Amino acid sequence: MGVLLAFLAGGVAMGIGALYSTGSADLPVQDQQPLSFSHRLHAGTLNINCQFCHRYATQSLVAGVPSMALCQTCHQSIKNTTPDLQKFQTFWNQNRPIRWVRLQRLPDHVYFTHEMHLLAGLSCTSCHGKVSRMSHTPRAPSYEMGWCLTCHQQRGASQDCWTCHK
Amino acid sequence: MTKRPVGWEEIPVINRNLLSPLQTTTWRYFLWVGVLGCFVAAGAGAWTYQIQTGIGQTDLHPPIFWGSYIGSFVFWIGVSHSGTFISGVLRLTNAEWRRPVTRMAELMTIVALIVTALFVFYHLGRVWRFYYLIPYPNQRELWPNFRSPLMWDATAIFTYATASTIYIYLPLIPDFALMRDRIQGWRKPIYRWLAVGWHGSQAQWQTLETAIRIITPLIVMVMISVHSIVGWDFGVSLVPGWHSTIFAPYFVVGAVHSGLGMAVAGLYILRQTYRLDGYIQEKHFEKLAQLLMVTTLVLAYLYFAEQLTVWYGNVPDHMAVQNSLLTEMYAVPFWVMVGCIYLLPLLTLVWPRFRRWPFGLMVIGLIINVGMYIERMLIIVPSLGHPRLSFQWSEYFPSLIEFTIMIGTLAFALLLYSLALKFVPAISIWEEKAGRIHEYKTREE
Amino acid sequence: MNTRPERNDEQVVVGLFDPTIPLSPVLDQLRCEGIPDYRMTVISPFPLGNILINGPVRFPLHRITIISGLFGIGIGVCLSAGTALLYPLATGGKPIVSIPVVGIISFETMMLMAIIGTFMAMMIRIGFMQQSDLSHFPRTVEGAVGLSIHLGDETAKAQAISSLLQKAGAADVEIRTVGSHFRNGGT
Amino acid sequence: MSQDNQEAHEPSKQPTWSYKWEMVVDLDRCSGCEACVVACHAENNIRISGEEEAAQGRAINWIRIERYWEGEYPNVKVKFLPVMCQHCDEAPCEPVCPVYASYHTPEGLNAQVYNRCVGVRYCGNNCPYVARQFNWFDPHWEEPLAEQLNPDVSVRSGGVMEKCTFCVQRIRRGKETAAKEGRRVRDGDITPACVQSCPTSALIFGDRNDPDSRVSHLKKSERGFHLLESLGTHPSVTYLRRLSE
Repeated sequence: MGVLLAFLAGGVAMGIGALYSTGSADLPVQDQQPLSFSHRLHAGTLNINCQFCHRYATQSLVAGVPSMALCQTCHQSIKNTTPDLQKFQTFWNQNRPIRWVRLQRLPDHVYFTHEMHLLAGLSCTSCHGKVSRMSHTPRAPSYEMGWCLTCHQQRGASQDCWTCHK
Repeated sequence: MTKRPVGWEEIPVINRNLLSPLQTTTWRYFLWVGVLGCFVAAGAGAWTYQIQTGIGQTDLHPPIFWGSYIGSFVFWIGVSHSGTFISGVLRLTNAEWRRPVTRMAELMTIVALIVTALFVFYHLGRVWRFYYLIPYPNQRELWPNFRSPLMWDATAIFTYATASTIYIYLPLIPDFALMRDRIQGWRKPIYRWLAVGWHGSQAQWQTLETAIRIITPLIVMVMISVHSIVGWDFGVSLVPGWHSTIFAPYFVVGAVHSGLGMAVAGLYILRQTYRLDGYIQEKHFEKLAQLLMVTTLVLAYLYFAEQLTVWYGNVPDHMAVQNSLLTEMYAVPFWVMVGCIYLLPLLTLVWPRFRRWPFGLMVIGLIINVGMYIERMLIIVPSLGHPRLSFQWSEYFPSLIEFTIMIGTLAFALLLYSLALKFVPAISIWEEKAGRIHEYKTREE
Repeated sequence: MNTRPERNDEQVVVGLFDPTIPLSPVLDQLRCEGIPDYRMTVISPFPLGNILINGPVRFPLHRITIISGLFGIGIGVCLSAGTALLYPLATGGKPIVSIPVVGIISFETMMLMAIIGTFMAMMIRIGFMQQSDLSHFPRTVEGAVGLSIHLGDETAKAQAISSLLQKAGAADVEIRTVGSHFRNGGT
Repeated sequence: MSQDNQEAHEPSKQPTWSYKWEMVVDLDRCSGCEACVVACHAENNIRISGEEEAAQGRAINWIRIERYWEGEYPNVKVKFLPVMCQHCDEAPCEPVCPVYASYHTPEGLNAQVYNRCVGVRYCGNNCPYVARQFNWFDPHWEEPLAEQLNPDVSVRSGGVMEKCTFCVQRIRRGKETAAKEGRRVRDGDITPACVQSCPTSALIFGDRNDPDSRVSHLKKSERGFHLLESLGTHPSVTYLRRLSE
């Protein structure tokens, strides 16, 4: 009797939990980019500097996603051999933006500036990993507070809460 | 009414009488539990609604950031002092008459502490982040701030809850062993587990009694510290009307006052429900009434001392609070409170005949608790409502959601208590037996 | 200390007494018969008050209380002072390690640990004293005081002891053989 | 790849300056126009409470103009008193927070970390200035108002305490600009929204550690006083008494 009740309660709890979590979890499907852009090709094989595309990193909070015009500087002289490149051309021709899925996210209550971190001498790979070896950029592991703190402690940066929280 | 037998032959009778509530359940009990369940469900619904929509479902607003939940928190932790005081202090002083009273009061302690903890959660603005208050190593590398009186409170209440659970469990072990032998069905394995192989050998009795003897003074100290700290939650702040050195002792005595009131009321109700007249006698009520008289006088003395100091000092910030109590906004609840917790008990309990009238004492016990509930609110609201910058003066009355949650929680407390009575005997069986034999032997000599 | 019998067919004499009968003379007689204290167990439904049998060595429970209390102080200091030092954040002019706070928190953790320590020690102790199921007489529940004597190797004494108990006023005397079938409550 | 090779791991060589932010409120200049209140709301993503909640006393204002009336009509005199968080050096609100959501920054600011706050609201009780405000419900902005939220300030969820930060986002930006140029923040570089919008310049903000800053000079004025000075909270806001009295 007791066991039965426990199972029943557990089942109800699981059901409610499953219903509740629907839509809130990050599923791999949601990380599907409209185009399969390869960092390995661009940053690795072609050895393009990160800041060639993410040009605002040294001057602002965000690193920025390159505009399609920037892509076009190279891609206008590259033949559309692969389906993805053709898709890219279609976007460009139709004057539509590519809706990239944002994979690197910080919560709203965190103040982070790329500018100050680059100024302090950090490189992109310190936080983003070796993207030059990733053909598919994965969702960034959550940048947890302890992870930030460890680096701040090691490098003698400020550990005041209001440095990073707003 | 059970006839009270004499001598050791009465032991089987004691077993039968005190175990019968656990073995037989009437339809009235189910009805009672059902009704309580409805109230609890209403309270739970109200709380869920409050969590989903926001703590704004209360009537709180600046500068009154604390209200009925904290008031109830203080009240319930006061009620929890019934058990510890009665069984701790009386065990410490070896008062023989405590025997039939201790278990009921200790159960009250546990239930009240659970309810107390609930009110902390009702109160939190973001209750889903409650784990920020728990000290554990985490990746954020942040710990709670132990400089905050609220953390003292959390530590003290955790200690108190753990200690009280142990303290009620210790004298229950022999009773669990008894129930393991006497009660069949699904409860038997639980009792077997809880009785930890108790068989009543002298060595076991010796160990148990030593443990009780050691823990009793410790838990009395914990009890005093817990309510002192609750008092300091207010006392250490800057708020006019709170910032007072008298708060710690005042809160401790106040807690014992309402705890005793609740114990008297509970005792009467249990005695009537389970026909325990043979065990809970008029002399027990009389002793409790005497204790109540003492707490009434001490509390009145402390309260007078506090109010006199404020009045004579005549500091405007503090006078604003006192005036609002004595003559202005909160005068009605204030004078009702004075009547409930000081005047009425004083006027009635001075009569020796009244002190032997269980029903009257129950009424007084309940009135004291109503008064103490009001008193807890009156400590919080008028003080917060009169901050030093008079532009911000404000008033407060609990909202419907708050009332629903408070009533639901009261029902929850009663429900827990009623359920517990089906699991543990309301009177400590072995202590009752020991008391009878002690009485028998002393009579022989 | 623990008298759980090694062999399966050990004999035990059990006497059930009216609790008003003083047991110490009976125990003295048994001692004269050459039964050592550790073979005797007195079982009662409530504490008898005076210690009848020089059974197990006195248990220094208070020492455990003190030690665990001191340990609790350590925890309290670690929590209130240690965690504040780990990530020092200034608040309202209060020092990072504030002595009254350390005092209050240490007091609470001291009490917590002292009580838990005492409780655990007591539980372990009671658990260890769980002898053979034989020493469990449901009839003590009805108010009788039980006296059981484990005979060990001296099985021959069984009759003598049983009559001794009867003469001393036992309401009921029983000679039991310890076996596995006594496991559940011994009836 | 070019970036990998240039990994630099020596600690940053930025020199650090110590600041102590202070504000001066010249009561003689305050006309009670409440422009500061509006500016503060816009800058700091303060929740819109609405009529009903305002009537309940729940309208959130990080800065408010308290009005005190003197005399009987028609001989009435009104006094305005702008009150915001006083950023006390010995703030009563800070030590009572059980989770360090409220603490003191090295620059003398009284900080509130919203994401740490669990909403026990003790800080609100213990603030003698009633400067702390609480989010009783989740915030909501009608479209397209949500588009004008300041990205540098987090939007506080329900159940969180909040209060004036001296526009810490502006302070932070000012410090970053100065750090990039390798210099100290100059007086006037940073202006909180209220200071910026005050038409009569009744509010002045600056760094007290800079002896030449305007606040350092004004603080020495014989008109200067602190609100509820007797409580010993050592506020960072100095009021200048009205001249007409």
